[in-house]
Amino acid sequence: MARVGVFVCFCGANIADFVDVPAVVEEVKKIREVKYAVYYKYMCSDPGQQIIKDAIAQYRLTSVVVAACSPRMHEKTFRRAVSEAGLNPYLLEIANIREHSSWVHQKNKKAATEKAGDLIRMAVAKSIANEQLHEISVPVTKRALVIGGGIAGIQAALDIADAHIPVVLVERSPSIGGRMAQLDETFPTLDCSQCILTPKMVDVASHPYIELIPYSEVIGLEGYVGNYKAKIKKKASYVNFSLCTGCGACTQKCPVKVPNEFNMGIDKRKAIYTPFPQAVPNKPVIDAEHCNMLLKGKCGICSKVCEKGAIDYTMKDEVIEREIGAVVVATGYDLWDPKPYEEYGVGRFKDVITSLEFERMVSASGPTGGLPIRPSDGKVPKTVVFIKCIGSRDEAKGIEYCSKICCMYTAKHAILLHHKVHDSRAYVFYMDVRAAGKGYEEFVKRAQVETGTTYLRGRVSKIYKMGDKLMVRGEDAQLGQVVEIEADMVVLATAIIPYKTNPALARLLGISYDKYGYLSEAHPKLRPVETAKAGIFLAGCTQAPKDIPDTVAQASACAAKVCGIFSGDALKKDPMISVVNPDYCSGCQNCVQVCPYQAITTEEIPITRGSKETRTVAKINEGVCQGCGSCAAVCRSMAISLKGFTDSQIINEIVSI
Amino acid sequence: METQEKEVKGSVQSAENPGLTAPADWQPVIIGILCNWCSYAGSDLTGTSRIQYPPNIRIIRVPCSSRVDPWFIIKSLQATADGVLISGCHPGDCHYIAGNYYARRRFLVIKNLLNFVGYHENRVQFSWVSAAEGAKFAQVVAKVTDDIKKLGPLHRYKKENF
Amino acid sequence: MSFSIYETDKQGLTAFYDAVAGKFETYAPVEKFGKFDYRRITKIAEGNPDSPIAATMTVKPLFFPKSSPILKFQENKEETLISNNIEGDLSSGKRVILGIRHCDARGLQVLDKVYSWDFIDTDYQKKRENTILVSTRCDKAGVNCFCTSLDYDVENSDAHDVKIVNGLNGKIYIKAVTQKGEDFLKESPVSLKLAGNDSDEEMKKQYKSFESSFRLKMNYKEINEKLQNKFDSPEFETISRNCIGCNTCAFICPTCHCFKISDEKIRDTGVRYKSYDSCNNTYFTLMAGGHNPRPVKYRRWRQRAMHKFVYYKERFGVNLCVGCGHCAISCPVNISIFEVVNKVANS
Amino acid sequence: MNYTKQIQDIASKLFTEGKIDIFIGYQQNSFDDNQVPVLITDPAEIPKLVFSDKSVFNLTNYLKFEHTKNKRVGLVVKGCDSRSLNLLLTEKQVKRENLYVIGVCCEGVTDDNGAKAKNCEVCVMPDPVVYDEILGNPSGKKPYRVDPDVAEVAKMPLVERADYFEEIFQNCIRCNACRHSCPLCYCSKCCIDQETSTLYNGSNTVSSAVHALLTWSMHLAGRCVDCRNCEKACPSHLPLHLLHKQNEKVIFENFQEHLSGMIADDRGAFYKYNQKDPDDFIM
Repeated sequence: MARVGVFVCFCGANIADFVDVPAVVEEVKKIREVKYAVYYKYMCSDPGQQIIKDAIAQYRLTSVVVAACSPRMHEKTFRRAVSEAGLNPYLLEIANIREHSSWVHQKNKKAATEKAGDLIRMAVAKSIANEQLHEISVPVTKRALVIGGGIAGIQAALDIADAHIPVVLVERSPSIGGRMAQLDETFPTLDCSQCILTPKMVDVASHPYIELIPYSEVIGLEGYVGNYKAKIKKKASYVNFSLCTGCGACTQKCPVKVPNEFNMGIDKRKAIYTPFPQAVPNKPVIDAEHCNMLLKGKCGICSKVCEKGAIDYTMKDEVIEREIGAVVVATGYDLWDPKPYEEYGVGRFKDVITSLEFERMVSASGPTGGLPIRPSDGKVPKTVVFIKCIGSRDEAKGIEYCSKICCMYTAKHAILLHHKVHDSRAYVFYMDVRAAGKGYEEFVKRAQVETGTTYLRGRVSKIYKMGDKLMVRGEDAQLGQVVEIEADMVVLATAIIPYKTNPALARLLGISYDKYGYLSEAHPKLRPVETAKAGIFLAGCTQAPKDIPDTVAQASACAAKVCGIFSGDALKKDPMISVVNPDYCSGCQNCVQVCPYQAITTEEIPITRGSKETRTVAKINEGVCQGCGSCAAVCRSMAISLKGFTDSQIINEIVSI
Repeated sequence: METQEKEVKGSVQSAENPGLTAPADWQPVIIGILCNWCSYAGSDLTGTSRIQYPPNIRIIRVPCSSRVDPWFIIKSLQATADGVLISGCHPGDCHYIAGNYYARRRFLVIKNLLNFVGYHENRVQFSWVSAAEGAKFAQVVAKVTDDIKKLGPLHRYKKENF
Repeated sequence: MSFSIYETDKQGLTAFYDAVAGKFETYAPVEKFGKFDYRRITKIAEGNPDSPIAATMTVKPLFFPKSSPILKFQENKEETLISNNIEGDLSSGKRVILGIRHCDARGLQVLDKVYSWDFIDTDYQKKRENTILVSTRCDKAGVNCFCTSLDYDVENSDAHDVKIVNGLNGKIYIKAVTQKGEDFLKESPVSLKLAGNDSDEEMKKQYKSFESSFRLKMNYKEINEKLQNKFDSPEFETISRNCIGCNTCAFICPTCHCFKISDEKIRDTGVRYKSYDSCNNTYFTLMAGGHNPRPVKYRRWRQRAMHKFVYYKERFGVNLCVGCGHCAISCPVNISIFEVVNKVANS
Repeated sequence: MNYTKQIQDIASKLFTEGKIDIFIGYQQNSFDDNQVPVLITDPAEIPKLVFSDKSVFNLTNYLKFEHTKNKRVGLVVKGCDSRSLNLLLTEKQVKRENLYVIGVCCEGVTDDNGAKAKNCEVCVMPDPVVYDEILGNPSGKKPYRVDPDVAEVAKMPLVERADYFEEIFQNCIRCNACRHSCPLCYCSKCCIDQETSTLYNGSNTVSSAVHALLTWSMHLAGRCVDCRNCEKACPSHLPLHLLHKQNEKVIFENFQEHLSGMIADDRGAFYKYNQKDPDDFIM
């Protein structure tokens, strides 16, 4: 028979002032299973815990009820105390008589006392049905997968690898570097983006703990935290990287010219190409969509010029598998297509360009050698109008959210313009200037004061052409006047959006995403890098728009989380998860349907012991189950029970009142 | 609470069995089943904020509203409860992604079924209370307690011979 | 010993019934959801003593209810207090049941054996002692009836206390069959007219006409003997195939008496119930430790048929089946115990 | 609706071709004009098979028993029966490849008294939704109608309704025939028979009947196909369909007109959700 000890806390005056604790103890002592009941000023204190430990030994208690504050507060403390006394920690139940009684019935001591008694009675009844549970230990494969080789992926990979944990870094394009490699200088310090990024890229390539798999995509992920198996598709590059020296002869001789996506299509690249000079790995790939040899079987020049014989036109896509323990998703962002802004002449006026195009122009390594030029006539623009919030904060045409970085990069662009073209004049149309961040407000001030950029609060209503000039008509809301600016060039600060492939990736990984396609974090405030699926973390703009420092910080946070998972040989998991009784399971698989974590699979078991015929029953994957109990509630034959909240425990509580 | 201390004359009639009454100062027993992550945390916040509510509710903690089997409601009503309150996370806020969406469907059906077989519709009530809504939790409990006090003691389909 | 016979007519009988219902705690078949079961009445118009057999539940629940509290307990710190007095359970006063059939009454007689063997069920005994059974002789057999083919004399059965026979001549005869019945009729609240000398003859005539209306007939002795060697008959398997295992037959059988014991507890008070159970239930024979001697349907069917026609007879000298046909009527797939035993015996 | 000849022919063809081990159909009752199920393993018994508007019982109920599990079975289904078959297939209780299904386009069956059965009055799908062979001409899906009995009971004032249902629960003897006759109650051990349940509701009292019947109807909510096997099996003649039809009504009206078993792989209303489900009943 159960032997329950009840320990009622005064919590100083918090409980004792509003609940007649000694009376409650006397009442509780009348319960048959209660072998010991006592009160103390602070149960959570060391002497308080000692009382519990002593009583467990002295009265051979089989379960313990602590009547004190919320279990969300001190359940762990008391579990530890119980466990130190040699009792299984899950034989502890907490009766929440502070938050649920003394603090909320301060004007009615009699009722509060009665209620405290009932709450303890319920906890005692529940504890009688408690079972010994043991922390689940899940073996861990100590290897991390980082999806995306932008700054987020690079940072996460380096941080994890520096902790001597192997990392598999998968990048979909031929080189890592991502969006940051396309930037000229970065706000608010105006240091050169490439200068700070490329050393990190080289580190990745040479790191003994990083396996870099470029030009590849993750196409499958099975398993659960600590025990994932990833399928990675290596796209055919038609260049044998182990032979290629990266001399560049092939790219020079290739006759096919294709718009260069790295430079936003401002110039051309070849069909065999490296995305940019500092690419890592610095090996070319053949663009199968444009290569004459692959399309028509004619040409083969690159193969002829390659001294190493590294060109292999017969190469096929290859699928490889890696066993990993955790995943960092860092797929970055895409740019919103400003086409809906027809009144700005997008697509009609060549000199209306996007901010990233401008960025490439002012980049020293860019297609124009660092000088902004008008795409229409190649002239250097003197008057440039920057328009912010293109797509951002625009429910009608674009998206509802703020893209967060546009205010800052537009200020940067104004400054860069001034640096490159000293006699230029910049105008910025804005809705708000959002410059929250270290040195950010000062940076915007610098753009306004040092470079004399005119900030106009208001929306541009129309852009039209007058001669070779662009007439920008807008409203200066502060003056309440319509202004019209004769501009040489207009730069649109387009919004950033998640990649279109994000939802597919999320489904593949088994995580959720929001209505825009950003991957969802487990909790917006307290778990911003975790996803709802254990062992999968988010870094950078795949989760929400953010700037480089935030991205790097989140990537390092991911690395810390991953290192945390890998800190032991096995993962410890809360044992309050579901369990199937195969005798009662009829194999209808409704639980499989409702499980939010795909934690339930099926297995075949013999119909009776030793029988050859089998039947299908549900099986719960301990590593994946989070213990929500959805399956237990839909299981009609009650074959599934949720440990810690079993039907008998809850029904015991119900009938004990 | 003030309402309790007010003296009410006469007696309370049971809504389902008008012949059966209870003394005017009768206090109902209400079972509250709360999800751990939102409503239980919300009820804790009610406590830490010292917001007062009627003392009739007895709270049971479950991990998620989707853990609530309609059984629990039926059994509560068979045993001592005069009413049941079930509370979970707001739709979309479920700690376990979508548990409360599944639960909501069952709740609607069981609520209607119980009413159909003769329980007053206010005997079983549901609410979404987030971890931040300590004040809302107090309001919900006050409303449920008030409703059930008006309904009087539950006699219909109670366990016999007790 | 011969008891008095009275004669009356339709109005007279109604008056008699009404008087009884007014004086005693009286039960009669009352219609509910298209079938009749025995309920408390105060006027005969509330019930129908001539209810068709096919739609009438048996009288068993009035002696052995579907669920009866047998004790109440209160757990204290050190001990469990048990009280046997459960309110409203035992009927202390005299009860009269009107409109039962002789098969029902025979069922009680068969049940008496098991209730007064080994353990004397005082609750049951008391109910039996306090009850006067007033039966109505059927005019015509039901399609599933075979009471006349069994091991008891339907015509001269003494299972009931008073029998009422609708004579073919239009007269209604009320005959006391036991001393209890004789006394009951003597104290009748309405005066009854003693029947003429032809009454015995008229009742015999009615019985002849009743007997000739049976669809089902068998030779009980032969069947009983044959069955004793048919434990391994493959016919049980074939028969049980159609059975959906619904337990209905056992629950409405006038002689099935298996029960289960269950406790219900709220807080520290509890009630122990004795409730119907059925051998057709898969888990009926499941033992602690997991062994189940009757895990498949045909074994449960074998138990049912053999218990009804062989085992009980061996032990108590009476056949457990009384031939009322209720099981066949209620069976959703119309399996008749009559067909089952015949098929098995002749296999 | 007399397909005796066709069904006998198909059954005999199936046995000759060795496609089935067992055939489930209807046979004439020996003493009245009603029909009962028959399970045939021997082709010689084929002449027993009949089919008419008296073929009432939902034969898919037999698919849960040991003697049909993992056997190749031929069976006859009407519209409602085929919906329960659909659910059994979705819930992986039978393998489609083991079945040969003769679907009958149902014109409505009759009850014991020869009148049109009450569930046929509110039938939404008289045509089979799963079949290998179809008999008769499909008449298409019918519009959903609220069961008139449910509407009538729902109109009663609360106390009257409670009294009415108390009478039902009072008359329940808890033989569990309703459960055993239901094709969708196939659990290896019903929750009602398990300890967590019997500890508090082991007796056959009114409250235990409430518990058993409400739990049962909740387990069938969004799954019940209204074949009314339960009602036919109930020895107390209880109007059990009231519970199921009430749930069906709530589900149909609130959850995107869900009707159980109409399409393959639809597990029922409780195993899916819509973010726009009614929320106004929740505070």
